[in-house]
Amino acid sequence: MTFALFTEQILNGLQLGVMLFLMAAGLTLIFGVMGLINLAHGSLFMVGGFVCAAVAVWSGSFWLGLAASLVASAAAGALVEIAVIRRLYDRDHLDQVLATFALVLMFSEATRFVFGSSPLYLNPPAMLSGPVMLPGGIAYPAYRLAIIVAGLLVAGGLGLLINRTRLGVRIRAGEADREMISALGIDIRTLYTIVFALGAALAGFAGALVGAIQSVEVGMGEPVLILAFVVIVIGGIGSIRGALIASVIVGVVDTMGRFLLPDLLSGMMDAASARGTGAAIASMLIYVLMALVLIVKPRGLFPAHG
Amino acid sequence: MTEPVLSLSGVTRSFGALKVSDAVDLDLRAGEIHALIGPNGAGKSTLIKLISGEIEPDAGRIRFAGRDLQGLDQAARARLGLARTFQVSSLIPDFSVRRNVMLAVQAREGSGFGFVRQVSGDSRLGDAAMTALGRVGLQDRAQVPAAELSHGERRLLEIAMALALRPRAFLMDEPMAGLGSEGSGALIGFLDSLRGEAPILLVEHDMDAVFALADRISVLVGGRVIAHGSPDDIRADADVRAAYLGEE
Amino acid sequence: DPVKVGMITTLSGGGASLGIDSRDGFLLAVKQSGTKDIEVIVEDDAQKPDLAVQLADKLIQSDKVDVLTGIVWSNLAMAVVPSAVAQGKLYLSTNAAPSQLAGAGCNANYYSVSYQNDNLHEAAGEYANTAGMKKVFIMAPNYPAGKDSLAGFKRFYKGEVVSEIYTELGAKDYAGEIAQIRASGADGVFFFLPGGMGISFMKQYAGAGVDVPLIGPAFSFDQNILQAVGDAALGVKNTSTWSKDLDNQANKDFVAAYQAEYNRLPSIYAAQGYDTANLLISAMAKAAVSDQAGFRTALEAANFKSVRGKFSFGPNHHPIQDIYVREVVKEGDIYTNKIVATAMTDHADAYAADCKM
Amino acid sequence: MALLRVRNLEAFYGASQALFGVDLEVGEGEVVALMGRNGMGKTTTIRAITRMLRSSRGEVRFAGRDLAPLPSFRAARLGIGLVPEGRRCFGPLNVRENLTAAARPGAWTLNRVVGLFPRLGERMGQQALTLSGGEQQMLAIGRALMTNPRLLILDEATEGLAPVVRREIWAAIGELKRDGQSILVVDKAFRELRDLADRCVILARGRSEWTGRPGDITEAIETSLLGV
Amino acid sequence: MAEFLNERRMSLAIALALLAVPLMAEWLGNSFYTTLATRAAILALAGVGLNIALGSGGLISLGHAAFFGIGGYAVGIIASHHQAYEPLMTWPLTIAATNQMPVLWLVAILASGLAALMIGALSLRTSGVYFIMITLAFAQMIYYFAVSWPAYGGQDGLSIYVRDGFPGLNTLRPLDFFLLCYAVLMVVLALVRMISGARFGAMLEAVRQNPARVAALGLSPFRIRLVAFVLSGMVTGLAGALYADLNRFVSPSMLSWHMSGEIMVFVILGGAGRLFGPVAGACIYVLFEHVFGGVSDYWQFFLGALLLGVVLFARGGLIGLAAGRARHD
Ligand SMILES: Nc1ncnc2c1ncn2[C@@H]1O[C@H](COP(=O)(O)OP(=O)(O)OP(=O)(O)O)[C@@H](O)[C@H]1O
Ligand SMILES: Nc1ncnc2c1ncn2[C@@H]1O[C@H](COP(=O)(O)OP(=O)(O)OP(=O)(O)O)[C@@H](O)[C@H]1O
Ligand SMILES: [Mg+2]
Ligand SMILES: [Mg+2]
Repeated sequence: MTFALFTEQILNGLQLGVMLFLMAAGLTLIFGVMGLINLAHGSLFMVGGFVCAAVAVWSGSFWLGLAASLVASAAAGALVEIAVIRRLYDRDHLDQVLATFALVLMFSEATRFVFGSSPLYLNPPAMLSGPVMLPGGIAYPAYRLAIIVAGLLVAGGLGLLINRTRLGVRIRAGEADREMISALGIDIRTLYTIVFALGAALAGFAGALVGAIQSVEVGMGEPVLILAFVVIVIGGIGSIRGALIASVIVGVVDTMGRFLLPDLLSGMMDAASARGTGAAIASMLIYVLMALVLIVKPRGLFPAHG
Repeated sequence: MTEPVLSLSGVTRSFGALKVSDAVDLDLRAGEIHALIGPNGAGKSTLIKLISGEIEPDAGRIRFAGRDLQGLDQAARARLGLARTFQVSSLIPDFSVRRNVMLAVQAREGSGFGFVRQVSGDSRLGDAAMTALGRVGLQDRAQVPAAELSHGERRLLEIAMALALRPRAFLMDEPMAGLGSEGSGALIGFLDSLRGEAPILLVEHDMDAVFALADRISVLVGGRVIAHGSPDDIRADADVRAAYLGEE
Repeated sequence: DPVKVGMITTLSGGGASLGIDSRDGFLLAVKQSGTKDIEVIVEDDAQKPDLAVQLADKLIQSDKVDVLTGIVWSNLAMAVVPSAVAQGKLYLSTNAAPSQLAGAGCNANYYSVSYQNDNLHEAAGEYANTAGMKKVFIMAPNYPAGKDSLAGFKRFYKGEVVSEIYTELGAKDYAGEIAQIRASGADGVFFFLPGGMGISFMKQYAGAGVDVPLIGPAFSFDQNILQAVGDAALGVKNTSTWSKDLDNQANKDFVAAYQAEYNRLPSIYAAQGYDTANLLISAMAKAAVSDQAGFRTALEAANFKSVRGKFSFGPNHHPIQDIYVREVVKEGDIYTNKIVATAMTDHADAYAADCKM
Repeated sequence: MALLRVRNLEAFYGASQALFGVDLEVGEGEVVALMGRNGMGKTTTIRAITRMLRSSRGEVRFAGRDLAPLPSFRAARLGIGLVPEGRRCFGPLNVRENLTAAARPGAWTLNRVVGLFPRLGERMGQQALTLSGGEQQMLAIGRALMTNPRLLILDEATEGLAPVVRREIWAAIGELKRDGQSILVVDKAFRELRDLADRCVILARGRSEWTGRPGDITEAIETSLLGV
Repeated sequence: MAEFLNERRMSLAIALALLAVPLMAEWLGNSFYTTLATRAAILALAGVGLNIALGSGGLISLGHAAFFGIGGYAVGIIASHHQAYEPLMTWPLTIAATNQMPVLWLVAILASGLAALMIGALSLRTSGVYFIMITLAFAQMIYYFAVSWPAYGGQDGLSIYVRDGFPGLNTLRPLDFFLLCYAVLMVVLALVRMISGARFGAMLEAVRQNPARVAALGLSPFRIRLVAFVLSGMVTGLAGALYADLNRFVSPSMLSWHMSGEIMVFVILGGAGRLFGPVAGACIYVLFEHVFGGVSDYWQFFLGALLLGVVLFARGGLIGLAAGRARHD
């Protein structure tokens, strides 16, 4: 195996990780702050993808599509929060799971109704299409590189927002005791709507970015949602830093596992079954990783509290 | 002299740089009420947590009923006969008062895993529960859901559950908290009568209660036991007055 | 007497366009025949096997159909077909034809009017020889049809396989595989990635700037798909039993009528659906559906005008036919396929010998 | 005109009624003690005033505004600072963040609060949930002061505190009173209340049974309404 | 109204209605409704399993499809060996495959119980939202394994060409198979009722409401929950075994997270923690699917709306709506 191939695969893992982070960050923020488990987060990812694809096709500009997807997913998030989620904060997790599961069904069918069943396709912007040469003679798709950079910037910004700003302090105070922060004069309802919309915008952003390299279709958010859960479990709920580190770990382990395992196994069994078995094990790898983390640290690598 | 029911020697625990329990030696003998007092943040609740198994000490030994507690979890320690009452009442809210106590009886018998015999027809459980409720004077409220009890009644139910466990020692963290003078008066009377049943390690800021009940008092300041003795000794101790009681 | 046909196909979800084309092709033939003796009940399986099974139960138990048809996907076919034919129903496949049903598991009541699943892959292997590819990189999703496809390719390919990769079924991101292709030094890539997988792959492949030529079976080169892939697909070769530019009268009529009826170009699924209905109609003219043996003989004769030109059944009720190589081209604004070669003539399948009917 | 004026307040927990008619007034710069035995409705009254409990009837006016239709954060912004029963510090936040989370500009600043409670200054970076009970109580008072309230409401602010600390807190409250702070206070410490309060309101069974100056509380009232 | 519609009467009515539908259908000669009722009974059983963990134990498992699927695959795998006349294993001892349901069920129950033991032991170290996510993730792991493991059909699933047999019954006849499933459902319901009234049930209920209290009483909440989780997995696994034979087909979709969600929906639509809640829920679900699935391609939208309505406005599910709040005295 060449150095270039190895580096390219690491970058691929990193890119997957950054993508997962955008999903996981929104989820963990919403959970951490509002104590709400939101299965419909994947639907907001989907909304981002669809709106970006539709607007990009209509206007001919990817950037316009990207902007529209941010606005639309944030708006969808705010709407959902006001119409449904608000009633769920004081409920137990079961009600939250069910109500947001119901939202998943409704979002999927509504999207199918509006956009039809066939996938939409979206191309990366012209300035980012094609490969760039990295030092060491590595050719890497420019668009994927851009995703990595964008994701890391968002991670930094989010960390600052939560830990360094007064809005962040209030968000975390609301997380600890919603009724009390309200009794001290903070409009917690609006604050929650803002946080939810922010999380939704992150998901929509991820959906739009990914839409340009994959296809945009109904149900696209669900596999990513579940991976994001794995990330959160590994990273520790409510911790943005944990989400970032765990995302990158999961992205790299997943990519490298799929890449290396079949070859590793072919030393042990005949080539054809090694390929199949290797692929089977690779698809379970991150779950095994999650189980290991749980055995050692049941509250994840970076638990937010205590 | 017989071995104390509970004894701590050299128990130490730090949180980061803060030594919250610093080589604490303490014991609880049969038939006594031993009060643990000290300023806020002195480490009293921490000590209760260390004994009950919620947290582990960094160093030192805790012996109870003739055995070393190291490595036993909360449930195991409770089975050995350590009954803890919670500072904030902790009940099964949807269960009736009687069912709450029945649960404790069931726990004493160590039987979480009966799958066939129906609880509602099990008069032994029910009778044992009513006996415990009778002792704290809650028998009239037996059918009321625990969630609907008043603050004081909850405290009594806590104690009834502890009684039903027939423990060898009680750990009580601020049982008087939140009770009015009337309520605490009644509780003082009750705890007084309880001492024959099992000794009590009592953490309390209500000095009226402490001086009315305690056979011995230990004073904890900054994680260390700075004074130890009879109520009169403690009242007279200059250090204790400065650190805790203040000038009258 | 009238024949009741239960069509179970995929009308929603990612693979909906395949089922919609199969249905429309089938219904077009029924309409053209003008017969009043066919009643078609169409059900959507949403590409879910358990739903397909429920629908089959309903069609058999409640609607009491004589013939079942329409399933696009092999796994759905495997869920439905064995028990349907065991209950004495006829099954005419418009698309899926897994190897299990061609060999030892063949059944007198089961007919594939499409191709045996391996056929197109075999043709791709044969074509790779002719095109002079010495070292190929082959990949398919990690599921039975994917395994069959690579096996089918290798059955006829004579050069060196430098790498054989199984990807996760439904995967959307092929960055890892593309990196491996780039590093492999192959002079050709064979890929079987049906549906959205193929689109994602081709777009990402073009974006990565790797220029090893691609070849695959027709599934990723559907009319609908090509518009989505765009320039990234131009010049890619694919193997197919049918193409809209196939030069025979039946096909010309079909393409024209289909466009007139539905206002879009037909796909291979539409063509196969159309042929299936015509086969059924041809048999109805010769025997009553209640006369099982007679009806089967009539079907076996395959006496209808196939849009594929010549068409006949082998002993295992699977077709014997020619397979072509197409290239993706742009005609005006439309991306479409053009036949550039014939990969195999009168090709049957590898399993017929095992079939004891 | 009174700063806070409560007339015929009734309140409900679901179907069960907890208050049956409470009357209460706090004037500008006045300290009013709300007394009564366990479960008589003191906390409920406070929760109704601060609008944390919204199922209530009757008149609640603060600085001339009707609080009934307002959500609790609006009531707070009009100038009500609450030290709730059970402290309710923001556990995962550190001391500084607790104090600043809801701070509003005014005479009370971080420095002044630390001046009142030096212990908090030593623990600025510590998570609130790891503070001892007394430390948390100081934090809860400091947090309410940081909102610079016109009316400070203290519900059992000395519960669970060591005698010395309790004395410190009473001293601090006395200091606030001298500065002209209006205060509504609930506590079990009868003696201290008597020294501090300008007026007392005694609740029994969800009703305000007696209102008057502390000096006028007779022994009969003590035994029948306060259980002393 | 509330007096008349008490929970016990409603349960009886539901049980009788479920029995009446197929009898009517057979009489009318349309055995498809028998198949629908069978499906409802089996899905109800899956829900009854989940209800042990969820309703009584408060363990919100979003991964019960794992047990449902494992039960199904146990049957599918053995049946595929039986069809091919291959022994299940040849070393160290030869075990022949069978097509007898009682044996298959036992295997399904053991396999899903074992899986529940392992998943439970790991995920019960956590609680709350972690538990939800982890159960979901483990189920997803098994899903991906089933999808990519080539030996037993992978994504394509496995067909059971002929429905497995039960001594003395002709399981190929829809009514016989229905009655069998119905009987299993009723027996399991009786057992669940017995357990929930016994000491274990009381303890589980207490653990749900206040685990710290139970620990302080000297009982380990972990063990109580684990036992409940395993029982729950076993019942859902048994339902999976029946479902495999109903469809004569198993595939990874039995393991998918949508399946987990749907099992949860049965429980909630009917009423969590109620003995007959899942039965009512599964019946409503199947009915809804049958009626609206035919009318609209977008029927799941309306399912979502119904579910949302129940969660927001009818806590306690439909039984709760009719029969009022559950009591534990
Ligand atoms: N997890 C922790 N991390 C850091 N410090 C802690 C932790 N738990 C307790 N402390 C600190 O240990 C000290 C002792 O706390 P503890 O709760 O035992 O006090 P206490 O004597 O019970 O006080 P009080 O009478 O006010 O309840 C406090 O200063 C507290 O801040
Ligand atoms: N959440 C609740 N649900 C139902 N009833 C409640 C609730 N909180 C309080 N109550 C009832 O309301 C009445 C008044 O309670 P409240 O807490 O206001 O009393 P209090 O005077 O503050 O008592 P304490 O001195 O014990 O704090 C009590 O009878 C109590 O049982
Ligand atoms: Mg304490
Ligand atoms: Mg109170």
